[in-house]
Amino acid sequence: MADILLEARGLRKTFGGLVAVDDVSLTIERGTMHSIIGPNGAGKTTLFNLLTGRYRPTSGKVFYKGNDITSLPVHRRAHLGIGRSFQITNIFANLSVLENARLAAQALGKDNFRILRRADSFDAYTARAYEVLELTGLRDAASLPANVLPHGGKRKLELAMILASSPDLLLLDEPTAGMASEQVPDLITIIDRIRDLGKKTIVMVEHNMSVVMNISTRITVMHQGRVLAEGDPAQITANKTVQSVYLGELYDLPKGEDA
Amino acid sequence: MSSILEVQDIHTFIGQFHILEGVTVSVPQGGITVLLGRNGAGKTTTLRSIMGLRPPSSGSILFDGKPIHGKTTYAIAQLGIGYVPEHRAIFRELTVRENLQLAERKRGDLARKTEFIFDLFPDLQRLIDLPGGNLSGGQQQMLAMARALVPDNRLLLIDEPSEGLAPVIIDQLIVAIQRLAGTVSVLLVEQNFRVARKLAQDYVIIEEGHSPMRGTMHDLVSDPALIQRYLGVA
Amino acid sequence: MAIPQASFISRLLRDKWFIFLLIALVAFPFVVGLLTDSSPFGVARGDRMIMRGESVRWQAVLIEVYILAILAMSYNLLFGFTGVISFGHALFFGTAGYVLGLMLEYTPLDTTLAFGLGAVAAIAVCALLGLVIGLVTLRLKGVYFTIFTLAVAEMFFIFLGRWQLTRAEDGFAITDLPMWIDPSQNRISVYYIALAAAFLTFFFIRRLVNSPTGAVLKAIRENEDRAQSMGYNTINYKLLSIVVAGMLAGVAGLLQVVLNKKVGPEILGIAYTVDPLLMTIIGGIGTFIGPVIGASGLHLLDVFLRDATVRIGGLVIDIASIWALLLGVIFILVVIVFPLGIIGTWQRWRMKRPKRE
Amino acid sequence: MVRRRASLLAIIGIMVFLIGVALLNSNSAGDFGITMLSGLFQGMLLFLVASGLSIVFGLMDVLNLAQGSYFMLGAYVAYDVQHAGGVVDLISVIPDPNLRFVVAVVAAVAVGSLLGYVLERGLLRSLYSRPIFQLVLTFGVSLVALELIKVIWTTTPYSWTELFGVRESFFELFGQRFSTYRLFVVGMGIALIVAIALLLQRTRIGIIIRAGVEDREMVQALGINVRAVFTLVFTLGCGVAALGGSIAAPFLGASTTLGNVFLLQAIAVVVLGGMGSYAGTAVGSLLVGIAITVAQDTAIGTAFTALPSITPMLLLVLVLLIRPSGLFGNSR
Repeated sequence: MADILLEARGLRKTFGGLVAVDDVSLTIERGTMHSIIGPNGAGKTTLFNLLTGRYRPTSGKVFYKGNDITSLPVHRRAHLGIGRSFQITNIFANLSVLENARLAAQALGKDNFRILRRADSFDAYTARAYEVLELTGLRDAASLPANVLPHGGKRKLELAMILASSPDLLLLDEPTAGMASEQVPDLITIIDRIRDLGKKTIVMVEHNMSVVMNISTRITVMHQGRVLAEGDPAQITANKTVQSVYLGELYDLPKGEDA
Repeated sequence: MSSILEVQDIHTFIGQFHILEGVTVSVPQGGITVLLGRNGAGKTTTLRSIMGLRPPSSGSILFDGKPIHGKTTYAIAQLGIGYVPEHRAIFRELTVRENLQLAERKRGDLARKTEFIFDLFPDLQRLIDLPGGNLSGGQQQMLAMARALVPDNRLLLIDEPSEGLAPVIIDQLIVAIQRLAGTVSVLLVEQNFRVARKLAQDYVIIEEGHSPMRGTMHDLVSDPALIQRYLGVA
Repeated sequence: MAIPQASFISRLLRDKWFIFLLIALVAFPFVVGLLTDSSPFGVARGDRMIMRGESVRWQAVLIEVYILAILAMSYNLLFGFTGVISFGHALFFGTAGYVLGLMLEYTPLDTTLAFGLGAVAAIAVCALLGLVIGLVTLRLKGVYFTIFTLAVAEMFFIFLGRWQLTRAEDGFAITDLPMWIDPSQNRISVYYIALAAAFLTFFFIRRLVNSPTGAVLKAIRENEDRAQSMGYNTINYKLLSIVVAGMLAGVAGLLQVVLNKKVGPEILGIAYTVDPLLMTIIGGIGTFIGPVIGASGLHLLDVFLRDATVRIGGLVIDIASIWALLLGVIFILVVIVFPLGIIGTWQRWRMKRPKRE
Repeated sequence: MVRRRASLLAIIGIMVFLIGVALLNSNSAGDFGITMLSGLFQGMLLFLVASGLSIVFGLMDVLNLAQGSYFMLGAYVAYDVQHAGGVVDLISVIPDPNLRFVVAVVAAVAVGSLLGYVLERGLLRSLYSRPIFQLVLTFGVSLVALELIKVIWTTTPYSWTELFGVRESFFELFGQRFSTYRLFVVGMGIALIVAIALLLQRTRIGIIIRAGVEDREMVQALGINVRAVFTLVFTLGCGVAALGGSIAAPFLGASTTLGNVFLLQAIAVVVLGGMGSYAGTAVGSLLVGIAITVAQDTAIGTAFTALPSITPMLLLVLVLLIRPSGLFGNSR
């Protein structure tokens, strides 16, 4: 069997009367670029939050490297090597770009309670921060306050911050959300680079189909809280059910059916 | 045909993000116009801008020929615009009846409309004294629609009514909205193309804060290349 | 990495204006003494000293400024750098004072020993209080935390105001202070101790905030959820911030009790929460020097206006009698129209101007 | 549901404990009766401050730290109107003390409501985008209010000397003399609990308030001017607090410490009841009121007068340890 890094078994999550995620099982193999897609309200973000630990599932379990992590809090998962990005840009707005990245770099180190040394004298973290800023093309912006970055820059900073802690598994929540289309290829390149560089495993929720089709090695399609289909990009593109979920009966049209 | 709603080149910021960079939409009297486009394109923001929840920084919004941009949300609603937001925004602690009562703009609105509403959404009758939070997703959507019908609204802004609903329920909703056609005008946001196609006569495509394409639904349906370009899977 | 300890001194020296300020403040008692022809040590009468003359009077004023500055800086560590609003800061200030006072007046120990033990015990108690409050309130968010601190502080205030052992609301005078730190005998040494404490607090807080830990504190202020998802157990950092701020407020409380030679429930009163809050807001939340400016400004204003009167037509208003009212009004005005404070507004203004290289 | 049960058990547990202590301390049924009635009295006064605090917080997310000041203000205004030699002197105009008391209460409510309106419209409104500063602002307002009261009425506490009908009448319970006025206050409190509950459950304003607690934006989108409702609720909350102060004045007099004491106790009530929960506030008021009275009557309480004052905080700490969001709070 393939090397499974993350596994979800029978995940279910309800909010009040609403079933957001209904009996979802999912395996993520090491080294894959696995996208989760589906129309709005399909339960992607909820599933994502279950994987990252922000929500506890109503039932079901999550395994990471074979260990049950269902009830581990968010910060403990980070220590196991799971990094996540947010759909809404979620950076420390009033800190500098460098400080944002360095916070991420030092997070898993042992120096967080060294209260009497200047943070910038810890060369290893600073170097790591510059490294990830370099990788994401933000090196020149290092000294700016993060909130003056353009939107695309903030999304890149998000990526840099996840990278800085060298996670094995990256969970990206709509990395291109709200980005202008001309910036998207840039971001794809960065994501590609990240994967090649560190043999990382990436799980991504994304709406931009060109991004998904371009870089995914595996795709899971969700619909109404359940997994509708899974496969590589070619299989998914060819899948009629998936098409109808996304576009309704559009592809039936040439056959003359009408409402 | 005259338009009940004319949105002209509005620009809207959220914080420092320029979300709408010139959106133009019109809804003909008694017609249904659908906003199509990918997630994050600015469809919901367009509705919220019209409603005054995210006031546009420039551009104009005319309702019945009179400008409504710059007015407060409640004043806009009182002109006869009903809003059915994404995720329904049902008051979970209030009963179905109270949810409907809240929407009254004049005393007696609800009494006058009860029959009409129950006829449209028969389920609600049975649920009338249940807290909104106990309703299923589909029932909540019905309630959200019903709430917008309690006062005599002439325009409904409906955001993603089919989201997260089972096909059977969606069909019920389609029937309900179709029955409203003629008496009220609708500006709809819908990702489900099947639903959009069944309901709307006109479409506007929203992409990255712009509205690059508009036309009749009939023309859109006969142009797969266009669909592919703006809405396609790959 | 075998660097950087040398950098402390070099960095210090880089802040030239700070060095000037320090020198000016060190020289202050003597300068005032020269200008007003009074001795900075007071007047000798037999083998006792009488604290008379302009120099010693102004020393007392500045000691109070240093105390309030320490209190405000410690408050700012919580409020400005960690984003935690406490309405119970007086708790630490007053408790430290009480511990020292009780140690000096109610134990049979030798005075110097009692003072030393008392000071250490006071700071330890503050740390412990911070720890306990922090642990109890870990699960409380935002406004719940604020209220909890207010409730606990008020509880101590009421308690010590009624406790017969501490002479209830009258409090008790400290009669037995070591000679070298007795402000009625040796005020200048108290002056230098307070000055040193204020400067050390400033550098300590700046160091802490600029350290890796400080970066996490600021991260919590900006976005606690995000800090957690990066792997920080944010609770520990908030706890640290509460404990450190509490201990520093305790230092201020010790100095206050030494200066006034009196312990009473008023040092636990709401005023010692309001003052640092106000000073921080006026000076600039989340800036290093803001609280210091707020503290000096407000206290000096208080001193200058204390005896002033204002005539409006036939109405003569004695400023002292409405000082608290005035403060309250300033408070409200600042909150509404000037929320960034003096330093914050200045920084914002400077940032908006084009940078010159 | 499990959580509800835990809360119910906590409430019953605390009540049983308090009643047990009260019984142990009583020499007779009359003693016990008086303790309980005093507790009810205290609880009702607390409710009058806490109800406004709680509803305003639920609807507007504003914790009004000036709420205690309105209580204090109510006490001062009522005292002033009733007695000779104050800011207004009504003795010659309305010689009947009973009627004057009614006027005093009405005046207190009017002044409280008016100043509540001024605070919301004039100051708070500009801060809705900066929630932290709202807290800080109301705190500042409470300081100014205190100082203004000192300027107008000096710092000397007043004790109520003018007597009127109910204030002077007593009744007997198991051989103990009992003030009818306390019973009157308890009655007022219960009437208000019911009235506010009816307002919330049965009226359109009530529906708007409950809906506004959940989702203000949607309420607006339905065509309702939420800001106006905020103003109304805030004004009412301040008016009710002033009412509390005015009817407490014949017992407590008027003093500059009233505001803080009642604010802190009310905050304890609101937090331990669960912020924004009306039922929680009502139950919390009763629990805290009775706890304070029981603490006063115990041997430690008599010997050590700080105990009753500390009791609300102790109870608060206890409840928060069991239920971090209070008895009826939703742990969102």
